[in-house]
Amino acid sequence: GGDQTHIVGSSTVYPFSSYVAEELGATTKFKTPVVESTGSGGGMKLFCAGNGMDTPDITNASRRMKEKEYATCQKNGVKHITEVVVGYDGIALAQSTDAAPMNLTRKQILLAVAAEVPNKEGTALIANPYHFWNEIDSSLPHRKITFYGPPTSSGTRDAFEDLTMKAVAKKMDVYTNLYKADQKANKKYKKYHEVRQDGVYVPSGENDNLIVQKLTKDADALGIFGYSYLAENADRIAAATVAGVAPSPEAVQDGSYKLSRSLYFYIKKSHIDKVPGMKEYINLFTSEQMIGDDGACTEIGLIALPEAMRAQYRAQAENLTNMKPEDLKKK
Amino acid sequence: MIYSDLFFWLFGGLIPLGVTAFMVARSKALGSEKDGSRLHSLPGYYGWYAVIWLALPAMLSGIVFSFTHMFGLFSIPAPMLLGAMFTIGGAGLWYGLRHINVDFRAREKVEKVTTGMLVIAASISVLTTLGIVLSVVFESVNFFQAISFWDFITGTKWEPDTAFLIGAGRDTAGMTPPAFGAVPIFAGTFMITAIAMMVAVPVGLFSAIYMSEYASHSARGRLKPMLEILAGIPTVVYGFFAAITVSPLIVKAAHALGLEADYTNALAPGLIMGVMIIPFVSSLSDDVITAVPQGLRDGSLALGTTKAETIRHIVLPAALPGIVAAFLLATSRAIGETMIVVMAAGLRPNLTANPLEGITTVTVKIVEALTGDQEFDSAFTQSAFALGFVLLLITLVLNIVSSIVVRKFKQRYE
Amino acid sequence: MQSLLSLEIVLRTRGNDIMNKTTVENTITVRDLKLWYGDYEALHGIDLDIQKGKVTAFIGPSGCGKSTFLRTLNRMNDRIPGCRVEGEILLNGQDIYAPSVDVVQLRSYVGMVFQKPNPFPKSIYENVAYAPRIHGMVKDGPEMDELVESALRRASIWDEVKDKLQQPGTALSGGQQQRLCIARTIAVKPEVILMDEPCSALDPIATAKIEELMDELKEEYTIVIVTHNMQQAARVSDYTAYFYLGDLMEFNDTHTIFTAPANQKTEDYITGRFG
Amino acid sequence: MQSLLSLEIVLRTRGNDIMNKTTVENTITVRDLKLWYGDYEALHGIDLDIQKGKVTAFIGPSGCGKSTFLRTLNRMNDRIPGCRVEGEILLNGQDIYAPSVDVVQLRSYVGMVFQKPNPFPKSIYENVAYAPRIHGMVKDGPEMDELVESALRRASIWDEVKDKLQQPGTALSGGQQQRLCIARTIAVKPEVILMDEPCSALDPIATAKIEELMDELKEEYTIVIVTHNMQQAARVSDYTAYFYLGDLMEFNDTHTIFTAPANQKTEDYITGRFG
Amino acid sequence: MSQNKFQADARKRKRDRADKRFKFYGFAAITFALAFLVFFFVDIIGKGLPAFQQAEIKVNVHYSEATMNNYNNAVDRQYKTLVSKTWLRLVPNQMRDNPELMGVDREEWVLAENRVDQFLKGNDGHRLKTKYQKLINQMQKDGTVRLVFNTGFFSKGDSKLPENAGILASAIGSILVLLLTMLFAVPIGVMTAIYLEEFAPDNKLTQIIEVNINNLAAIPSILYGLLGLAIFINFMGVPRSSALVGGLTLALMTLPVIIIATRAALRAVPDSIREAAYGLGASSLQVVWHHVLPLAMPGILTGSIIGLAQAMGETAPLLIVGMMAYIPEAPGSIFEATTVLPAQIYTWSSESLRAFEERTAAGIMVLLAVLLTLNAVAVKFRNRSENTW
Ligand SMILES: Nc1ncnc2c1ncn2[C@@H]1O[C@H](COP(=O)(O)OP(=O)(O)OP(=O)(O)O)[C@@H](O)[C@H]1O
Ligand SMILES: Nc1ncnc2c1ncn2[C@@H]1O[C@H](COP(=O)(O)OP(=O)(O)OP(=O)(O)O)[C@@H](O)[C@H]1O
Ligand SMILES: [Mg+2]
Ligand SMILES: [Mg+2]
Ligand SMILES: O=P([O-])([O-])[O-]
Repeated sequence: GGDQTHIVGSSTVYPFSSYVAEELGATTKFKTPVVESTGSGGGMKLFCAGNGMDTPDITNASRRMKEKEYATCQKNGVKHITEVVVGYDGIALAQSTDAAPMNLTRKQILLAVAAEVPNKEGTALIANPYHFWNEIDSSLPHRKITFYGPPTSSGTRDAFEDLTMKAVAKKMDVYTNLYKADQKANKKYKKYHEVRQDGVYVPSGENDNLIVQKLTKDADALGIFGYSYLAENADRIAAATVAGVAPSPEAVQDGSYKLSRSLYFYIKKSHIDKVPGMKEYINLFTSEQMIGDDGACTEIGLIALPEAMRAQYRAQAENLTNMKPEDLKKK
Repeated sequence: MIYSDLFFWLFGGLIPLGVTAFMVARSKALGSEKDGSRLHSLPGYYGWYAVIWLALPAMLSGIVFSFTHMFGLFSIPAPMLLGAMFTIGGAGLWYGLRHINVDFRAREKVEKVTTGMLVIAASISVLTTLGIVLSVVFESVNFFQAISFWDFITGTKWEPDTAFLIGAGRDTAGMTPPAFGAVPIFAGTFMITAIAMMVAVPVGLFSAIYMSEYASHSARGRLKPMLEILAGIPTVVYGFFAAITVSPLIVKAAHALGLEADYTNALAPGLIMGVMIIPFVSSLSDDVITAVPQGLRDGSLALGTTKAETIRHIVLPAALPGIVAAFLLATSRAIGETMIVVMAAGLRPNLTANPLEGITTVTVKIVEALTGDQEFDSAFTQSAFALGFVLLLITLVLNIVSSIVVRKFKQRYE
Repeated sequence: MQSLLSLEIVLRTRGNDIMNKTTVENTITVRDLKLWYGDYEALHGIDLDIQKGKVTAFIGPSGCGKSTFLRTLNRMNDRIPGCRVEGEILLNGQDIYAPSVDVVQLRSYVGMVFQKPNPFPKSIYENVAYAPRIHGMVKDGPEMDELVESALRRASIWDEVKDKLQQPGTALSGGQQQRLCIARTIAVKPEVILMDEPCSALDPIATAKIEELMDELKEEYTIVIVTHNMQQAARVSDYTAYFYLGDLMEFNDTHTIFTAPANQKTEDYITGRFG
Repeated sequence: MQSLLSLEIVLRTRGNDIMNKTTVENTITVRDLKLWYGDYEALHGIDLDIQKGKVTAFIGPSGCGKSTFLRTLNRMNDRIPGCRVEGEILLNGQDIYAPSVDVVQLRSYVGMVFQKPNPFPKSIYENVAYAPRIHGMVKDGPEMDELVESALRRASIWDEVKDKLQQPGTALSGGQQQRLCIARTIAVKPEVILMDEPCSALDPIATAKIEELMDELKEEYTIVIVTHNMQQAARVSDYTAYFYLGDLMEFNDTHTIFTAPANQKTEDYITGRFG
Repeated sequence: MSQNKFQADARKRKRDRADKRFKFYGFAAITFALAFLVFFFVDIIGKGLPAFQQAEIKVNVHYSEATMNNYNNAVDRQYKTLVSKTWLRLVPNQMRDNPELMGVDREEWVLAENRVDQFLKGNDGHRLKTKYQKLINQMQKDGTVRLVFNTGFFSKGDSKLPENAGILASAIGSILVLLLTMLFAVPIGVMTAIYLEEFAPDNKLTQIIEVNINNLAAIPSILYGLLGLAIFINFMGVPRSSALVGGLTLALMTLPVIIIATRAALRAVPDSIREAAYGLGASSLQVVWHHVLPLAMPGILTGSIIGLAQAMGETAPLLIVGMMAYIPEAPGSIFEATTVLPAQIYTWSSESLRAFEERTAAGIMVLLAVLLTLNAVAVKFRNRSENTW
């Protein structure tokens, strides 16, 4: 609030958001908005704390607002919220450029990182015994399984679990049968997504550069992070293909690359007239110049929405369309 | 921030008013000096006396109003508040001025107030400790209501994922309940601390011995600040260095020896942290070694012993309490160090004795819990405070022990 | 005035003692000794012979160089940066400033007791056993016990500490501490013992004990003592040297110094006209 | 023995002086003064009258309570935590331990000079001007210059420092520093000056100067001096008090104390049997 | 009496060797520590030095209507990717401010894109496409690329584009935060120390307080972050990320350092000075104010500087009070969001663009230079105070 826009939220959206903020500050008379990377949930918490001018004006998120968070907002008087989608983020499985190319399926990924996996016969669950890729599938190389990935607190981790583990496990009988047998006690097997904790999956801090560094030194390992990092470090790391598809803007847009998600920001309407530059920031962020196919954000790793959706959200931002609670139920 | 503006106006107004009050009171005091009678105190004290009567009531009422405002008891508009404060201040001034005459002991009064201010300053410092302890304890208590303290400090499994998910409002029903066994985390902290101490103790102690016993006075004067640079380098810089330069070196070296090493190994942050705390050991030990009375050295040398014998058998044992205190202080530094491990150690709780494996530490977990995507009152966040609480206890015990030891040492030689 | 005169009687008796002896053996011979602290010349060329088996006292006003001179005798001044010595000091005919001399060895022949009692923060036993052990004089065990006991006995402190040998030496009273320091010095079997105001931090009774002890020790050791207390010098010493501003003003047997000083300065000092 | 006897002559002359005076005016009257440091009773009930315009000396072995007693006279002991006083001290008939007494004022009447010269690390001028200024005695300017000069003159140091009043007081020699401290004390125009071994850190010549000065000062001030140096006490004081282990053993005019002490302990001490 | 009595025997020679060895250990320890220091500085300087240079290229700039509408038209298409966007986007503004530019077409040295910059500096990770590499090589022959001193690094704030990123805003932020820290910590710290050292009775309570304060000095700094979050932000409502909250939090952290140093300095003032002043009838406050404080001043300053230097390099607590953010502009007031040098270093170290690596190291160099200067000043004061008496 105050005399400059204050933005909080997702670390994934942060690079784009701050880029837009910089451009606004540089090319207009408005003060550069402050962008703080608090994580999606942290941002929601601050955003929904109230309407006071010391609360953030906008929060970024690498996932959709949750109903519970929406309810908190309403309770604290943040009644009118506008939701905007700015683009997609691909989640890349990257490895050192020195390593042999790797192609994985989502099921293989599940088997590599889940805490419990089906036994050889596929009849029961056992603690994950795999330490080399060829133990999972003989067509894969004899290569140690190591993942450097985001910690639980990150939205990227959330998305990774959603897009690989849950997506596959909910269709695997070994898991779902357990759920069906006892829906209460075994609810976790409905969409199984427990990550193994025996050192194969190494949760690594928010500093993705360090993961990149580690990958360049450790040729066996795979790193899990946003597509923008991959794009930026293409000389050092390369993506593994998932089901034969490499992460690329096109593949994400047409849906052939499965590991992707939408990136959002939420606007506090009650601030829009009081904070100089807020409106302009929103307009700039939703402009083609930023998130269009050749936009500046796109250049630094954001994957653009299809043209029609961009127009739709631009309009939404322009009109400050109020978000309805029902919207959140829809996936 | 209307209330902050208020402070600005208050101070802006008080200063000229104060100057006037000072002048008025001073001349009144001087005027009351008749022939023969001398003012009890220097005239300036009467001026200060008046200033105190002006400023103290005004500021006190300001503080009271701010508090009532802050707690939402009641608030009045800022300009009115300002007026009220100046009125109260003026009344105080009027009251104070009435006292002033020849025999009035203004100096004693002014000094009382000044001493009172010193007391207040001292209490702020003390309240800080309380504040830290309370803010940490308060949240930990909530945490320990959900998770038993015993399980926390003896459990070997740290799997808070579901607590985090619950906190984040995600669907977790039926999943494995969260486990908050802090043993692996503390084990990681202790391992890194141990590695750091293995570097810092010999290097620091021998450096101290060299500086205090062998180096010339001027060399010592140069060496000591140079070593102290090591403690002055920001930890974020060390972290960068440990992660980018040292960790890969260690992995490479381990591979050369046919060993497996993680990039988040405990060795790199441990070593760098060790280097960082060298000055804590060396400077403090140097001080206590220098404080060992010269008479003991003379006594030993006069018996026909060599310098090294004197140092080993007489000086070091005599300085031991102080040296131990230095170690303890350095240890508590290492235990609480954050940025180096945040940048160079891992996040995986890992109960291992192998320093080449990735481990995590208490401080890393605190940062993780407080900076990630979380609800503020989830058990996961509160675990940060619980960890902080135990951390606080450990460093507290270390420091109390070390200050007792130092006190003993001083009693013996001063 | 009878009280002041008693001092004279003491002196006269002693003086006669000394006169009766005829064989004079010098343990230490000092020739034209000059000493500088940096640029400051603290001793201006001292010539002095210290006799074996005698107590020699150094007196003089504060800052005159008594301690400084004393410390040249076992080269404790080597430790002071910027301290430089010229001239000759012979101990049993050997130049102790010769390059071949090992200072550490030298000090085991010339022991030293300091103004402030400085027992090591160790047990009483260890205080005494420390140096013999380092010098490899005897093995730990019964032999060492014996050595410790004999040293403590000779320092007349055995009876007071024999039941608490394992207690820290620092827990003793000042006078006991000083005797412990003497015991510790004796334990290495030195030839000369230097004492720098050994009693000035002690109470009268402890002082008397140490003075007594000195009298016994001079049978075996050559003793050099610095003191501020004229009466003490008169009581315990055979020879007295009077220092003034870095010069040895007068050196003679104690009786002569105290009754018929050759130098006006000496007389002024002894009679308390200053100091 | 003529040298030792000269002391007696000094004493005898002084004694006669005192005897001739008949009017006796007490500046300080001490009655049953007891003092505790925590649980330790350092003074066991002292009764003493200190006469105006005289020099009173306190002697006694180390630790007997001389300094402790001296400091009760201007309440410097107030500073020591755990120090407690019982009894009465009257200064010109006023109880200095009465609750209404402003200690700060008291000390401007009873000044103090310490063992180690302790000039402030300020200019010579400021050293002297400091106290008059905080007491609001005169204004800065010519008046203050005059006051400073007169204080320095009376402390017999004016000629040595008049050309370097702006130089730091700490740059003077020890004896000059001590005289500066005296000048600084005189500047507040006290009635009593307490001196705690004022010469023990000084060389003979400086000591002589201070002793001379004391003789002059007693015309105007009452002086109380603690000394270790018996000869000094004999030389400068009119009355001598002998302290022993917290008791006032003997108090009398100096001549009597030194020639015919009533107490055996006093005699032992004076003749140097201990201490 | 053997002639060799005072000479070393075999046993003594062995002892002498042990003596030498012992001394050597000490020497080796010091050498190790200093060698690390050298290695560390060489490493950081090696990494950071390139950041002090910046590539520029000479291109034809078109100030035209088309440029006004889309700044990408300001240079020829082939150069578009070689020129920094941060320069390009300002062209329309420039034209608006200087209408006479319209229609002008001229050659100008302009800021190059970071990939060009990295390529010119020989960094393997430059990621400049091959076709542009050829172009740059050609331009190099023509003399239309150059490396110049990077003034922008000192005159600009943070930026998402490395060629435009500088430390000005964070440096100003650091100064502001430091001033606040000083404002709160120094007076309170010094007053506390004065009280404890000169006035407080020596009883159990003061002993407890003393132990407490020593403890405070050794408490992990991150816990101060927790405190700042709980007290200043959640309880007192100080704005997140503001210089004020940073300054207050660091002030709490610095407080014990200053107290301890001040107490030591006060204790070092010889009691004889106090006695002298008391003896002249000065009151306790006058003694402290006129004599003790002036003498203790060098020590107090040393302690304060060291404490403030520590605060200046601190990161962990600021992480928790929200100072790790994208804040490219220097704050206009203490309530505005502010970043500080170490926070800037930390954020740069996690940027994905490779050119930030050298800037991270360069930022470290600047921070170290400041801290070393502060420490040198502190050492000067300390030496001075040691010489005073
Ligand atoms: N380490 C030193 N460095 C420089 N000067 C010194 C040193 N030790 C002593 N002096 C000076 O040398 C002179 C002689 O000092 P010394 O200690 O020998 O006197 P002393 O006769 O023993 O006096 P005291 O009776 O006070 O012990 C003095 O002027 C003293 O200041
Ligand atoms: N601050 C104190 N706290 C406790 N005990 C003290 C204190 N000051 C002195 N004493 C004790 O009180 C007794 C008298 O001490 P005081 O300093 O008065 O002796 P003194 O006669 O002046 O000795 P000296 O000639 O050594 O100066 C001694 O036993 C001393 O240990
Ligand atoms: Mg001496
Ligand atoms: Mg005394
Ligand atoms: O910061 P996140 O995008 O990982 O929530």
